[in-house]
Order: sequence, then C-alpha cells, then structure tokens
Amino acid sequence: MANKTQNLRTKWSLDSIRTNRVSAEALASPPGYSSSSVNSNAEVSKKTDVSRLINKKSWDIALAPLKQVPMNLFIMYMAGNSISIFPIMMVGMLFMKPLQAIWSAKTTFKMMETSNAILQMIVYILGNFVNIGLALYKCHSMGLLPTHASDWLAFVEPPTRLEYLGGGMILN
Amino acid sequence: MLCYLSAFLVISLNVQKSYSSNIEYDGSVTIRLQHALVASEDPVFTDRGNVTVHSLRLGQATINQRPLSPDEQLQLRDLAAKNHFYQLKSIVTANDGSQKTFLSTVKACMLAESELDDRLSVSIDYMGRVIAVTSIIASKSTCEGAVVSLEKLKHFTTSVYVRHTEPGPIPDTASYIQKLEREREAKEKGEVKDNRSFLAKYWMYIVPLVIIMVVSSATNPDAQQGSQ
Amino acid sequence: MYIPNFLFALALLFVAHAETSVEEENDENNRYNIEGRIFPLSDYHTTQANWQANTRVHVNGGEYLGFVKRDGSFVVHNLPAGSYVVEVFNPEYTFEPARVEINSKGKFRARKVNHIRTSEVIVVPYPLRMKALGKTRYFQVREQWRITDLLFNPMVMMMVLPLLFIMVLPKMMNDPDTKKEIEQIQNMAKFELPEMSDMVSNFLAGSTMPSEKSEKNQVSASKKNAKTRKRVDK
Amino acid sequence: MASFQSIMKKYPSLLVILLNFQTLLALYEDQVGKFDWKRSFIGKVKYAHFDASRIIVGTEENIIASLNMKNGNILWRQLMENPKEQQLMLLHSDRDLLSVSGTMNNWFVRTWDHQTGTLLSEWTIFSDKNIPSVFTVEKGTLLHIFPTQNSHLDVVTYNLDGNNQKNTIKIPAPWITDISNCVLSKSYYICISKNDISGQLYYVNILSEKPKVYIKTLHSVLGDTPDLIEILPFEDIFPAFLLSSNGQAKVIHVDEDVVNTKIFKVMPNAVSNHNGEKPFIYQLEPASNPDKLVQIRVKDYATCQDEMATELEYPVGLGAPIIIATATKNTLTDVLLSTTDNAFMLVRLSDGKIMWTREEALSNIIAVEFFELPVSELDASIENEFKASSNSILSMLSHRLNTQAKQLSTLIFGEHPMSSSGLVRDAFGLHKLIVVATSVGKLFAIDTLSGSIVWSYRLPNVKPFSILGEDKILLFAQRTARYAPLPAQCILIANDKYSGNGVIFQFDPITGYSQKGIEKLNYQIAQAIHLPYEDDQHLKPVLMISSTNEVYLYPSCAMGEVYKYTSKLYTYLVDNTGSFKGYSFIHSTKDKLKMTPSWELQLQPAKLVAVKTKHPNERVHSQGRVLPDRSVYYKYVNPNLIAVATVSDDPVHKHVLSVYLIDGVTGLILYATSHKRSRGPIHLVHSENWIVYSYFNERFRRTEFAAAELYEGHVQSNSSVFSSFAVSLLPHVQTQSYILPATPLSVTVTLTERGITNKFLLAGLSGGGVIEIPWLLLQPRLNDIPCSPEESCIPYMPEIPLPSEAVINYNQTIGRIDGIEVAPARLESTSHILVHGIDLFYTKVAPSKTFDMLKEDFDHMMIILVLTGLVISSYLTKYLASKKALKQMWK
Repeated sequence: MANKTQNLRTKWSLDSIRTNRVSAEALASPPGYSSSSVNSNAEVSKKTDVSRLINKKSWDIALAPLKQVPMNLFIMYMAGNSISIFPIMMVGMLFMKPLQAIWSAKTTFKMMETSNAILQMIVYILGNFVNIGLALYKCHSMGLLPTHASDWLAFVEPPTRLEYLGGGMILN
Repeated sequence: MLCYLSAFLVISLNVQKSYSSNIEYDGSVTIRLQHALVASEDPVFTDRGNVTVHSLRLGQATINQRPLSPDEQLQLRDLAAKNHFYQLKSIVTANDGSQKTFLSTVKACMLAESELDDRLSVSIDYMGRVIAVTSIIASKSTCEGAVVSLEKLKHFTTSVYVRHTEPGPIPDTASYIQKLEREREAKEKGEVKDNRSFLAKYWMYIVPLVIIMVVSSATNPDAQQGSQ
Repeated sequence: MYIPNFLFALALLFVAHAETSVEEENDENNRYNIEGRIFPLSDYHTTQANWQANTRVHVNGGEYLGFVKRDGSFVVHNLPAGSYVVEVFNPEYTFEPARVEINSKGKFRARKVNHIRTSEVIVVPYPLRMKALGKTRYFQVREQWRITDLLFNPMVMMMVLPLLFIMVLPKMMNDPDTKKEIEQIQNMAKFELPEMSDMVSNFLAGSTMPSEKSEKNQVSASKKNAKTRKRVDK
Repeated sequence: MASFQSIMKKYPSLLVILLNFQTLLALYEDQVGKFDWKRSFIGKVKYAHFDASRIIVGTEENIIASLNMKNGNILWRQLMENPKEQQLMLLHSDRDLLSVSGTMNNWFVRTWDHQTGTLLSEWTIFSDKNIPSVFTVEKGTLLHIFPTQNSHLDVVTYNLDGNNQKNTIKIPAPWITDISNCVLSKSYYICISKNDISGQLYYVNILSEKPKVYIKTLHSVLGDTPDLIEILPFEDIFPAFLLSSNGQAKVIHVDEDVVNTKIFKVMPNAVSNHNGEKPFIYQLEPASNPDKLVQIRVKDYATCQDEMATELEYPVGLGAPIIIATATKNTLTDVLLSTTDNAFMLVRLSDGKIMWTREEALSNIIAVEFFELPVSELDASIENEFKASSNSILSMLSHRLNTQAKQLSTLIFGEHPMSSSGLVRDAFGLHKLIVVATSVGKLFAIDTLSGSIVWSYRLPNVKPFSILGEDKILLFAQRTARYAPLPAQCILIANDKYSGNGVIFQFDPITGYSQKGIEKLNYQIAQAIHLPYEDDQHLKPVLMISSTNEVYLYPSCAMGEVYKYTSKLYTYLVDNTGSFKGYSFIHSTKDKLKMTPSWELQLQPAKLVAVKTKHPNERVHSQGRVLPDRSVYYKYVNPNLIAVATVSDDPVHKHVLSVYLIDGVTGLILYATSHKRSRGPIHLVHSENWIVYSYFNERFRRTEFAAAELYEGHVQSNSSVFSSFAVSLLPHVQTQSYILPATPLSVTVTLTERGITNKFLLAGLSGGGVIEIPWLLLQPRLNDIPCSPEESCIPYMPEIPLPSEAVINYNQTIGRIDGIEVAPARLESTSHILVHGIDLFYTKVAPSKTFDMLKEDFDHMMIILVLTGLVISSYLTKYLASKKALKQMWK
C-alpha cells in the first residue's frame, strides 16, 4: 500500500510538472535563454503559495462539515421517519460523525502548521453543530426526542386518594 | 379562577344537554331543598328554598332561595371551620304527585370558599324519572383554607343541571359494511394502491446499491493503481 | 299436537309483532322441536371414538340443549316459537352456527348466522345439516429454523449482496474492456465546481493576492497540489 | 460500530412498539399442561348405580356421569339443563340408562348408553298440573305419579319400548294429607295419615288392574310407640319402606294385603343389598372405637342378626355420610357414600378401606382468594439476619457463614433440604396457594403448581350470603405471608345456617390452622369492608356493618388505627330494590365507629342486576392515553367509582338496560346510559377508567359488548391528589359497542402487579371455552382521530373476532363456567387465572407476552455453543492470518 501511494505521488507530480511545462513552453527555449528571472519570480510566488495553500487547506477542512449538510439532508430524507434499523443507523451516524469531529478538532487543525486557525476552527465546530442540529431535527421528526407530554407520561405518579370507599350490596 | 372552573363545568354539563331530546315524556318537577347547618348524627333540616324544573327535556329551572340569616351564616362558618359536612335534603315532587327524597353532602368549607356558589345535578333516567339530586361545588381541590367574609355567605347562587341518560352506543355495522364493500370494489378493480413513496418501498434495494457504489469507488483507484 | 282455536287467533294477533318479538308467546302447548344432524369429518372415527357423547348442541347459548345420537342426529325439544341460534360444540372441531326461526304457525326456516347484517337471509336446509368446518386450531406453531428464511431475510441479503459485489467486482476489473468503460463513466462524472474553500480563503486573503488573472489557472493547479499534499500528509 | 451502539440504545423502544402491536398470543402445543391444570367434578351425588367396572351417578347439578370404580375418575359425563331450573328426578340403570329431569311441569326422558354416554333416545313429558310429582320405573314402564292432596292420585304410565304409549289412570285418594308422609316403593304408593300411633297406613298398588287401597292402623304394624313416626323410603327388591321413630326404624314389606314387619330395628339410613349370595342390610353408625369416626354395620336380611361391624378409615375433615348404593361381587362389597359436604367415596368391605374420595364441593365455588407463599426457611433466616439485633459480631459471623454454607449446598444439590413441604415462594411469585370457599361451607387450599388440595376445612352449619341471586361468602386476606415470623391470616365471613347471624372464621391460609375456630356473632352482617390500613401486627382490619347499621371491627383492637382514618372513610349500601345509601364515619368516636348517612339515590322501579367496583389491588400505571399527535388525553381514574346496571321492564321497549357510573363518596352520577330493547344476562367489568358490559340486544337478537371510557381531557385538573368532592370538570365519556358472536357466562379482566401490561378481557363462553379479548380491541376509538395500525390503534370492527387460538383452555372444555378469578403474579407480565364452574381450570396468562422473562424455548446451550465457536474461530483465524502474512513476507 505504501509503495503504491509512493508511486502514485511521483506519477502525479511528474504529470503536473509536465503539463506545466507543456503549457508554458510550447517550444523549446532558445539557447542562452535564462529563466532565472522567471525562476526568482516563481520562487516568491511559491512562498506565498505555500502559506496560501495552507490557508486554503485549512478552510477546506473548516468548511467540510458545512459541505456535508446537503448530503446529510438527502440522507435524512432517504431514511424516512419510520423506526427501523437503517434509519436508526443513519441517525446514529449523523450524530456520531460531528461529535467525533468536534472531539478531534484540535488534532485535525494541528496538522496544519499555521497557529492562527482559530477562525477556521470555529467555523469547523459550528459546521459540526449544524450537523448535530440536523441530527436532532431528524430525531425529533422520528419522534425520538422526549419533547411531548406523552413522553413523560410513564413517570406521572397516580394521584393519592383522599377518600377510601368500601361497601356494596346488602348481604342476606 | 372559580369562574373559569365553573365555566368549564357549564360547558361539560351543556354537552349532556344535547342529548336531552332522548327522553320520551317531558315533565316538570319541583324540588324542595332543605339543609342542615349543624353537624350532628341526626341532623335537623331547615328550609333553603325551592327549585322548579319546568321542562326536564330542556332543563330550564327557576330557583327561589331564601338568603341565610346571620345565625345561619355563623353556623355555616362554624361548620366550615370544623371541616364538617353540609347536608342537603331534596324532596322531589314529580308531575304525578309522587315524592322522592334524596340526600347529598358537600364539604362545608368548600361551600364557604366558593361563596355559596353550588351546582345541583338532577339526574333522570331514560323515562324522565328523577333518580338522584346531588349538590356539587366546582373546584379543582378540596378546601384551600381561604378566609371568607360573612357577608359573602348570604345568598346562594345555585345552578341547576338536569342530566339525562344518554342513549347507549350501538355497533356501527353500516359503515363497516360500506367499508368492506369499498374494499371489495377496490379489489375488483385490481388497484391496490401502495401509497408509500418510491424510496420507502425500495430502500432495501437502494441502500445496498449505494454501498456497492461507495465500496467500488473506494477500491477502484487502488485497483487501477495495482494494474499499472 | 293439538292447538286450540283461540290460540290461532292469538297467534294471528301476534304476527305483526312476531318478526322481532315472537318469544312473547309463552304458551306451554305451542312447543316445537329443532331437528338436525351432525356430519362428522372423514377422520372422525380415527381420532375420536366417541364423538357423539362429546358433542353438544346449544340453542341460544345453552338455554336449550340437544344431545347427539349415535347416527349424528339431534333433536332439541320444547321450544316456543321464536328465533334461535343453534351452535354445535366439540372440543376438537369447529362448527358453523345456524339460526332457526320458528314462526307462530310452526313453520321453520334455517339460515346462516350473520350478526352484522341481521336482515340478510342465506337459507340453509332444514332439518339442519351441521358440518364440521375443520379441526380447531388452538395452538400456535413453533417457528422452525429454515435456511430459506435466513437467506431471504432482507438484513442477510443486505450483508451478502455487497459482499458478493466486492468479491465479483475486482474480478470484473481485470477485464480491460469493462475497465475502460468504468473509466469513461468516471471521467464523465468528473465536473468541476468552484471550490468553496478557495473562495473563502481568497475572500479573506483579499488584497494580499498577487493577481486575479492567474486565479483560474491556479485553481486547477492548487487543487492538484492540495491533493498531493494530502497524500504526503498521509 | 457507533451506529450499532445507537441501535442498541434505541432497541427497547422498538421492543415496546412491537409489543403494543402484538394483540393475541396462543399457546404452543408443547406447553399443554405445563402450567395449567383442570379438575373435573360432577356435583353432589343423588343417584348411583354399579355397572360392571363403572359407577353410574346422577347428581344434584343435573349431571349424569360414569366413574371408574378403581380410582373414581370420570369416564364420561353429560351436563343436562341448568340445575337452577331443572332437576334430575330419576336415574334408572337397566339395559340402558334412563334419566328423567325437568321442572315442575316439563320433563325430559332420556336414555343413554352405559359404555359411552351417548344419547339413545329422548322424549318429553308435559303436564299442566303444577304440583310435585314422582317418577319410577317398574316392569318396563315409566310411572309418573301426581299426588293431589286430599283428593286423588294421577298416574301416567309410559311404555319404554320405543312408542312411549301413554296411559292415564286416576285413583281416588282422599287420604293423602301431606306429601312428606308418603313414599313410593316399587309400584306401591304408601302414606301414613298422621305422624303418631293413632295414624293409619294406606297403600295402593298402582299397577294392579283394579287398584285397591289397603288401610292398616299404625298400631297394628308397629305396636305401641309414644314417639313421632316418620315414613322413609327403603331401597329393596320388594315394595318396602321404613317407619322410623325415636331414631330407629323398622323395615316394613307390603304385598297386596299382607304387611310384613321385620322384627329388627335399623338406623334410618339403612340400605339393603341383594346382589350377594345372601341379602344384607347395611347401616352407618358412629364408631365404637374412639379413634375412628364411622362404622358400617352389616345385618343379615333374613335373620336380622348382626353380621359384623367394620370401622372405616374415615377422614377427619369430612361431613356425615349416607349410603348411596352398595354392590357385592364375590366376597367384596363396595359401598358408595355421599357426605353432607358433598364428598363422594367408595368404601370396600370388609376391611373398610376408603378406595377413593371425590371432593364434589369444589363443583360449587363461591369465593376465591390467592395467597403468596411464605419464603423458604433459608431465605427467612437470611432475612432474620438483617432484622434481628444480634448480640455479638462473632455470632453474626457464624450465622452468616452457616447460611452461606446452606445456600451453597442448596445451589449444588438443587433442593431445599430445610423446607419440609414444597410450599415456598419462588422468585417470580408464580407459585401460589388458592383458597376457595364452596357453597356447602367447605374451605380448600389448592396448590397452583399441581392442582392438588393442600388442606381442607369443613365449616359446619354455615350458609352463604345471597346477592342478586348468587351465593357469596366473603374471604379477606388480612395479612399475607410476607411478614415472616407472623403467619399469614385470612378471614371468612358467612351466615349461620340456623340463626342467620354472621360467623367469622379466621385461619392461616397456608396451613389451614385456625386459632379461634368459628366465631359466632350476635348480629346479622349487611356488609364487610376490607380496610387498606395496617395495624402494628400488619393486619388489615375488616369493618363489618350489621343489618342495623352498627359498625364492628375485626380484630376489634385495631380501633385506634382505624379511628385515625375515619374522616377519609366512606361506605355505601345497596339494597335489592335499587336504592343506594352512602355513609361517612365522621361522627365516630374513639371507642365506637358510627355511620352517618351522606347521600342517597333511588333507581327504582328498575331492577338491579349488577354492582361493580374496581379490584381493590388494581394499580393504574399510565395516567393517560397517548394520541397520535403525541399529546396526552388524561384518564379520569376515580377509585371511588361504582358501576351499576339495572334492567327495567318497559311497555314499549320490553326491556331497558341502564348503566350508571356513580361516585361512591358524593353520590354524583357521573355518567348514565341506557340501551333500549336490551336485557340480561349482564356481565359488567370495571377497571381503570373504563367499564365493559355485555347484554343481549333483543332487537337484533345478538349479544353485544359496550365499552365506556372516562377521560379528564388534555389537562389533568389535579395531578397530586384525588378527591371525589373536588369536581372541576365532568369526565368526557367515550363509548363504543361491539357484537360478540358467542354467549358469555362470565367476564373479567386481567390484573397485573403494576398495571403496566396491557389488559385482556377474559370471557367464559357457553361453549366451555375461556377466550381472551385484548382491551385494545374494545377501547372506544376517538372519533376525530385517525385509527390505523401505524397509530397503534386497531381499526373498529363491529364484530369482535374470537379466534380459536385465543381460547386459553384450548380443548379443556369447562362445564357451566361460573366465575373467573384473577390475581397478579410478582412478575409484571403474568396473571393467575382460575376458572370455576363444574370444573376447575387454572392457568397463567401474559397479555403482553412474557416480556420480563426469557422465553421457555430459549436455548442456553445454543448461545453458549455459538459464542465459544466464534471465540475459537476468531483465535484460529488470527493465527492463520499471521502465519500467512509471515509466508508472504518471505516471498
């Protein structure tokens, strides 16, 4: 597996370089042509590019939960409101995924070398909360949330009686 | 609060009234009310007033009650303070002159707290004969211990409710036969509509398909990779 | 049976009323018998040697009784004119009840019991012929474990089918034609969407961006880069 | 994995939903007899005949049956018409068995096959004379004799050979003064004119061509006797009778003109036996040996000499016996005895051994109470450990170790070495003791596991009360077996046979031991109330109201405890005419309880047919009904509610059934309904916030069930306390009615410990089956709310389905179901059911299936095998996988 990914990576990078070159240099460069100025320019752009990429990447991660929202909505619609093993499984997934994500938010953002990813983190957590909200809504529409009086009915104690009655037909 | 409760009671009692047409013979009754204001094993009843129900079917009644004398007010307050019973004897005289006597009891403190606002439930059987006269007080709980001034214990505000015997339910065969016929017709047409949604019907085939797609898409790149 | 004349007149008087309240006549002389016969199932003799003694005939829920003779016939004696439900009880077999109507003239009519449509008349022959509907099933059958039940269980199918596909699909992949086809499908499915994260980061980065023009080109590049990066991280 | 856990968390709710949908449950065939049992009875034996190895009996329950001579088991049994209306008049055993049964003027003559009990022929006899008559069979003809006092004898003879030819003769008989002074023996009708020596003896042979009346003076027959003379029948092969005076009797034979007096004197209960080598006379006497109770004296018929006297092994509990029939085969003589407490037994002479006894009193049960058994001694000792204030730690330790060791040994050997009897409580309270009181005044304790009688106790001279035409004895469990060292205590309240005053019998229901015996009271009991308050001895006192409205307590020492509650205590009395009176105890003093009238209502002229309150032990778990929109419709659960049914005759509607729901504290009629053209039998069931009643609809000629349910509405007016005086809102009543395609004889409702389990209605049907009907099927559907299985609501069906799978007694038909008694088990899902009628049937029902117990077909072995298999295979595959991986590495 490791080997394969290695291969893949090299292939990918080779490809990109090639395509870049092909697009940039339709023709072979003339002899004596110096590409240093271009290089230096590229050097600068590369530097900003990395930080930009990191920034972008972190936003990518931060927005991932929000991007999941339509998909989750679709799943929710698919699952229906009946209580059987699959809808329950789906609702469980809806709940667990964001919870796990929030739990491991720090480690997720630690991977990014930038330290100032707080905004992204907030967005990320908010996104996850949106997902939890969706899951709650789903639970509600499935009737799994104890939001009605009937859900507490089993805990209503019978009233104590103030009078005790006995009697009946006169025996003879 | 009390008004609200009594309004409730009125509504619920009115529900009963809608059945009033079911008694066969309309009649009028006069009820002589007597009450005992001193707690005793062998109570002495004194006159409280008269109620005339002109039409049992409509439940209209005229109530003519004597205000309580100061002595009686004190007696009633005393009765309430001791948490004793206020007893009401009602002598019902029907159209044909037959007399029946009924006894009813309420907690004196409840009567006092309601400021002598009581209700008289006159139950009649399917023939229109009076079977019970019961005094009740509209309240959500028994005595709350409120202090009632003596002036308010003077005039009874009594409402009389004639409560009829409802006709009993009969098995609803007609609609059942109709339902069966409808079902049979539907069957004959051969259109047994399944009104569930497409997804609800076939989710068990769709879900595996989706899973297969997911699985295959996950394995695909690897497979491609491996082959190269 | 001798019936005095005045009774006939009486009976006539009651005819109008008779449809629903024939029981009102309680004249002792005006008594009738309900007759009938019980037809055993073919396997009666094998299972119950003495079914006649164990079979009872109830009229109007036990108000009148009939006992079954050896040949299966029964007579219920002493009934005034009226409408009766004749039921046959046997511990092992179920019988359909019948309604027998005897009018005040002593005419009999037997019909099926229908409590829902009381006016519906499906005449059955009189004297009654009661046939056992079948053996009474008092017991539930214990569920038996069958392999087909297990296999056609949707849960099991859901587990097994994907497994099959997982096993089969890689085999299919080895076929070059199908591989190509799949690739094509995947290529078709690839379509580009503007990246959200790009937009946000761009928006936030705002002025620091060098140029807007190169954006388009860089989008694809950065996307690929991002993917590369992802893999590196792994 | 996470999702799986979430499923498991949600699973209980799934389970509950599934349970709600489950409506019926049937037995599996292999469960037959596992927890149910049936005992069959025949009633008090009136006639008995020996027939080969069988005994043919006819009983007061209008039943004829054949018993196995060896063990007394029923070979066949035929239930004839209702014994309240029709009685068995004659049972004649000849080539075929002939029975005559009927009312005063209408009889059925039936012949039966001895072997199988199959009917051979049936015909009827009418008569317009409303006088008591007698039947006899003589010379192949059935004689039907109507003695008209001071006038004549009407004799109707019927040929028994098929064509039933009728022949009527009239014999003038002005000498018949009193029918009780006449006997019929063979074809002779014999009377005495006076009960003393101055009287005369008249007899006539009915079958002779020209019946001639013979007249003899009693003096000439008996000689001088100063005492009262009684004439008694005597079973013999010749026309014979007994003339008894002063406890002794003489056998007198008549034959035309000849009167032959046997010179010996016999007891009035003597019988003759002619089928041995030598004819004998048998009579019962008190035993001379003080250890034994009864002896049989055998006398030679011809010589009148005492042949022998055999003392019987007569059990202590039984009443006085009489001889019903005798038979001699070879040297053995069998004697059939019937006792005053309805037992029936076979005694074999000459050793006097009782071969078997049938307790026929159990065919007429009128009161039932279920009792929990005491804990086993072992468990009790553990309980004691916590209770007893032990002196030292050492003794406590030794005690502890001791009990532990015992527990271990019980666990290992799987038995209770300490408990001598098996009557100990089990973990789920499924093993109980049923105490039943019978109409003859005999008490029985029956083990629910086996159906065997644990103990019995005969109460002499005790008579049941009568309520609405039904016999009733009151049984109250004052203390259960829960309070170990104190024994359980139960009291029985009934009437004295002679004085009509009340009697109280206090006993330990587990052992049958009574400390005080029968206590006679000096007042008539009008009503008894079992109070819910316990005194310091954990006894729940019983409050008794005399017919003069005096109030007594039992035990009277509980006065102090009860006085505290007098302001809460109310009672009501209903008399037969339908007038209701409510009473309070507000004027009681510390020494004396006093009843004060508090309300009154009159249902006259309607006839009262049923008065029902809720079961005092009933608990309502859910306070409301959940509607499809998940709101709550609160139940109106009034513990003081009385359901009353009356039937009135009406000129227009024939019969009108009225049902009232009355608050028993204030007398307020909360609901009243009437069904026109409806009559009884009415069966009323009252539980939680609903009633169900069955009646016969005369218009459509079918049995109907009507259900009425009371609701408070969407808000609970007072959720903490309930007082009947606080009426803020009259309950909403939902009603619905259904057709029952059967005839119910008794209807009741299941009862469980906490009231969580769904309710089942149990209806005993005329066919002999007890069917369970889920309450959900009868619960009134709310009009404006859709009803479908998705809303956990069964759509309305006018006809209640009665599938055969719902018959809880499967093919064990129960004769003439009289009552169904229900008691909760400690296991919430289960109720005990005892069905009594002619037969006794016990079973357990679980209306929501046994959700709190593993199913009995749960395969522990399978689970263990599968689990171990999985563990082993997982280890195996792990090992194999690692091996393979290693191999791959080396490649």
